[in-house]
Amino acid sequence: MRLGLIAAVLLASAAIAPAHAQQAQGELQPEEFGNVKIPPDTEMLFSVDLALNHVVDGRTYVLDAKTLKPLGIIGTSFLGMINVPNGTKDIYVATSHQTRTTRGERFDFVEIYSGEDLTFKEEIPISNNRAQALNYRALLQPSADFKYLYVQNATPATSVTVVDMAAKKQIGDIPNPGCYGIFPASKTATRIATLCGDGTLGTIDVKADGTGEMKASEAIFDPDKDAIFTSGYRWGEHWVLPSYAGNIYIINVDGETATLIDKIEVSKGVDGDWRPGGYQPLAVHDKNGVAYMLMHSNGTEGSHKNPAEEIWAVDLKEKKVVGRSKSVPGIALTVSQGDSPALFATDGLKAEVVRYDVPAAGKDFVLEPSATAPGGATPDQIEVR
Amino acid sequence: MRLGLIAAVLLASAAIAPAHAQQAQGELQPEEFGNVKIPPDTEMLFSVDLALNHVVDGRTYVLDAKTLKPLGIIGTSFLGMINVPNGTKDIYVATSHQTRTTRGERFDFVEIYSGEDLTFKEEIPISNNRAQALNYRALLQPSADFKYLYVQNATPATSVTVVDMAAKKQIGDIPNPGCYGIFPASKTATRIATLCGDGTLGTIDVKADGTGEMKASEAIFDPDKDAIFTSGYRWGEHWVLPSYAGNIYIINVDGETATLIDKIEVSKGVDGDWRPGGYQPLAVHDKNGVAYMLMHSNGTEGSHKNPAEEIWAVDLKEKKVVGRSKSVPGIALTVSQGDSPALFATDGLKAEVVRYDVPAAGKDFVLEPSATAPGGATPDQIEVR
Amino acid sequence: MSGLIDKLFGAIDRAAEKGSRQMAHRLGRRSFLSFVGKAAVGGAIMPMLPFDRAGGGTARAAEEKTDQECEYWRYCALDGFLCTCCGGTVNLCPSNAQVSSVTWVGTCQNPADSKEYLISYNDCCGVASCGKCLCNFNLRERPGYRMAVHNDINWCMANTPGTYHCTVAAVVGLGSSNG
Amino acid sequence: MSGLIDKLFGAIDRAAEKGSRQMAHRLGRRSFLSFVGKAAVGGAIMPMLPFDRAGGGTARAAEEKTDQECEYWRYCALDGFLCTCCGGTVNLCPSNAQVSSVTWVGTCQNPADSKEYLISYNDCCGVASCGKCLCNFNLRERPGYRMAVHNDINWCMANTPGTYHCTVAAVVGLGSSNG
Repeated sequence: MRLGLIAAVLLASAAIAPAHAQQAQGELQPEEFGNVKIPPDTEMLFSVDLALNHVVDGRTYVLDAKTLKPLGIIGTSFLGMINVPNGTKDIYVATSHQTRTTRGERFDFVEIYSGEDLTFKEEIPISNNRAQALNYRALLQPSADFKYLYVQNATPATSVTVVDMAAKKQIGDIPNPGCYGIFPASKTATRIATLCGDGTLGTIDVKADGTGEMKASEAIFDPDKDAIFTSGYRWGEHWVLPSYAGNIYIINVDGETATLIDKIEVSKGVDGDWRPGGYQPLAVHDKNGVAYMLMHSNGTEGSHKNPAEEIWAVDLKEKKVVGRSKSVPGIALTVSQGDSPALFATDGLKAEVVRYDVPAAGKDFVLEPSATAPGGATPDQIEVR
Repeated sequence: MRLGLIAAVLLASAAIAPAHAQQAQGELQPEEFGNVKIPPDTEMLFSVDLALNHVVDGRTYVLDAKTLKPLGIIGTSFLGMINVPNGTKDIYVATSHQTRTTRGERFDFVEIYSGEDLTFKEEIPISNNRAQALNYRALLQPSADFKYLYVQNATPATSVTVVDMAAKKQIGDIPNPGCYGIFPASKTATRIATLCGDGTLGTIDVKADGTGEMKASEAIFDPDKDAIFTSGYRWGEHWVLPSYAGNIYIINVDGETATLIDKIEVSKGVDGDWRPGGYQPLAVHDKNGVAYMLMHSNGTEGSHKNPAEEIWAVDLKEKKVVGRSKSVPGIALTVSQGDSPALFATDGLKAEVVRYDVPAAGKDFVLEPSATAPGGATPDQIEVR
Repeated sequence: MSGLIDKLFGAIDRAAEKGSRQMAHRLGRRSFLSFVGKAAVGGAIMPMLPFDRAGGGTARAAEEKTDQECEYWRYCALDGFLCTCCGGTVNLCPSNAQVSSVTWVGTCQNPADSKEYLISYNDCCGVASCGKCLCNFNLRERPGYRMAVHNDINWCMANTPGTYHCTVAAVVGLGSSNG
Repeated sequence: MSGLIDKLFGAIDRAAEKGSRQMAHRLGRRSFLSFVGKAAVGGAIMPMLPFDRAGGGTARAAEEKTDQECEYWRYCALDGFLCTCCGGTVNLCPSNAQVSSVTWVGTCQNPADSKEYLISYNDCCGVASCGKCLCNFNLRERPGYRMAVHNDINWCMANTPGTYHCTVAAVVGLGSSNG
């Protein structure tokens, strides 16, 4: 009788005659509801959208990296950071929630999402002092072995939250005064470096009790004349970091203090005052040892967030520019790590993501988009895995 | 010394020489920070934006009704309802917040904002079953004396939450099965009517213990052939409600059951199959007894949300159309209640709000925009006070 | 019949039973999100109206339309973001969004066989709004007092979390219309 | 001097003292929200670049610009929504938004007298993002290791609630630049 009642009410509302409905059952099977299954090992592109006009509702659009067709969305909320490291299938997010959406009390968390089906897995509460910032990789970094997650804080006093991912809890909050950004060592899970306002890098060894002291390196850069972008890329044991004036700093952070391995003067001797620009101006293909950079011409003081006109390929061993190609007005760049790498750029004007297949070795470095897709409202970071 | 240190660090960062700064103090006064004060009795326009692409971050844009210059924003969050009644300076919101912004646990509240400076005043927790819907006035209504606030619920079972605004708490949750929308009586604070799917209206008298029974009226309309929009307008003791087929129903809800006072066949005898459309197709100038309606031609089954091509003026006492004018593609309409009323329409294509000064009596009913302004991303309700 | 309806609407009963009231009319179902535009990509509303085709809001579906277009025949009473543009399919949610436990229905004519089909519109829930392929057709749509055919409400209402993400449209039977 | 600086930055000390650490560099201040576009109205980004004028990102301000335009001289290191488009003024927040207790600074040249002025950029806080008049100039802007001149972070960070709403730009002194 319950069903009879339900059916009657439904039919009264929707104007379906019972006879027809019964007929339907004989003739066709109702379609199933459920979820799409993402094929295992799908290479994914992540377009991170801070959604500035709705800043509490940031999100990351996940796309099939080959076709740029949508796979799903991960909510990254209020100026949340995301990191999609190789070596795990997890996706790390550090973000803030307020009890009344745009007001109320603030609660910060590290959140873990599945890289297989994009579902929420778990959350770990952290102290409410993380840097609520535009999306920069260096503000959320795992240790090389994924045992620790490091979160850059700013109140505006700066410090680094240390999360023990096995214990599922925050174990420390270590000051990195005058410094910003996290660059984990490649070998020691408890060692991180950070860029400092006096031109040094600080190195912190996290002790078992979650404390640590920062040890300064020699002066490595000039923050007034050649500031280093906090958005860099790990290359083997080194970090590769572009600078405002058009140089690439290769820095080793595995020692007790950081050391400058190399400084490549990319723009030197090139006409047009070319400089890197955007929010994530550099990506490195690890095996090939090539850095790709978003470059704009007529660079001046203050132009360091200008979108790209060209993408340059820089051989990090040969220390020279090996290719220049026109580019969409990119503000963020990444590269896939396979044998046939592709570059992915965020077009800051159209808020689109663009895929460029990297020409094979020996061929001209000419980039043509092989696919484009919407990247969100105000995307400022791009990752591929 | 503290100040000395602060200054030194500031100056090092910002490259300000102390001499200059001292000079500055002599030469100019630093500007004050603080808040704009909205002049008292500013007539305000409210453009309610559900912000569909960021549905947890809905908001209401508040504008100066004369100039349409912005005054501020009130966050209305996840499909929140807003009501800006005359007779109080408060602004009522009923909305939902989730503990993790787009996920987590849901908490519903009635929130009160100041109509003078738009600040948050207080919140009252309510049960988590309110209708999370597009913005319809009938889903949040105060009693005529502001002692009670009524919130339409849908789980999808429908009921009405009763909030005692003096006691600052929910006192009841009264089923209105098969019915939807709240139309308070003009004289009895504890009496509300609701539109029902069988073509009747139900009347509920809220008892002191927060319970109530619904009494059905005679059949008043045909939901299949001439469904009544739930968005109506109070006109003295009556509610004025447009219908899909182009009629205006004038209904009195002050009695123990609702009664049909009048039915004006607005579209009858007019070529072009004109029908009302949009989310808030009707507004009434109380004193003049004129209803204004958003009308589109070639109306068919399913066209009831189509934007307007014209705005029609209907004299509710004479029961006839007294004016027709071209209109922006309006999907929501309201009217100010002064001696020189203005109409305000939401342009559904441009997501703009438009002000039309109503021509004086005796003049041709020709509407020309006197001001326009952005109305949000996906605005669907408009109010003036 | 009972098997079909049971399957279709079993979930809504379970959802309603969680609440304090249980009424016959709790069957009401439908996804909200009526809005004018039919396309919103990357935060920018591109205003294209449902009525900018012959036939007004009646969604006289063209056979050649794909399921990523508002005019696809099944969408004659759909109001929301097409899941086909969000990582889902016409009847499956994206991998991380939960299918709504309650739903609204429509009756749409398939131009391929000219038959009317009963369509269940389920919202996919618990993920930030998709923001792509916003569609709004309202054939036989009615206000909330006919909840089963009302589409201006969040049909993720009975899910936890209940954030609206996108909408699927599944054929669940043959129907006949009196609209 | 001490009066000025005290007034300007007293709040930040109080804010920092709430925390567990207190360092000289806590002075850092600046509103986040760097983005490419300079205008976003009603949800639609209209991409106009800061560099589509002669002078690139140096914000060579034109004297005739109003304070509702990105190129207005005071905005040479402002990254965010202009409060002048949100119900505020060039130095006052909208009536219901709280001025940030911490702030970043810039040094901008006023074309009227060709002098360089020290500008305090304060965010207005606690209200949903305004979404109008998005501007992004970066003269002498530096990454977060120079926090006082960093503009890619929420300078409502020390307010409760800390939602970013819009940004004001107040003249607080004369300055000189070495950029």
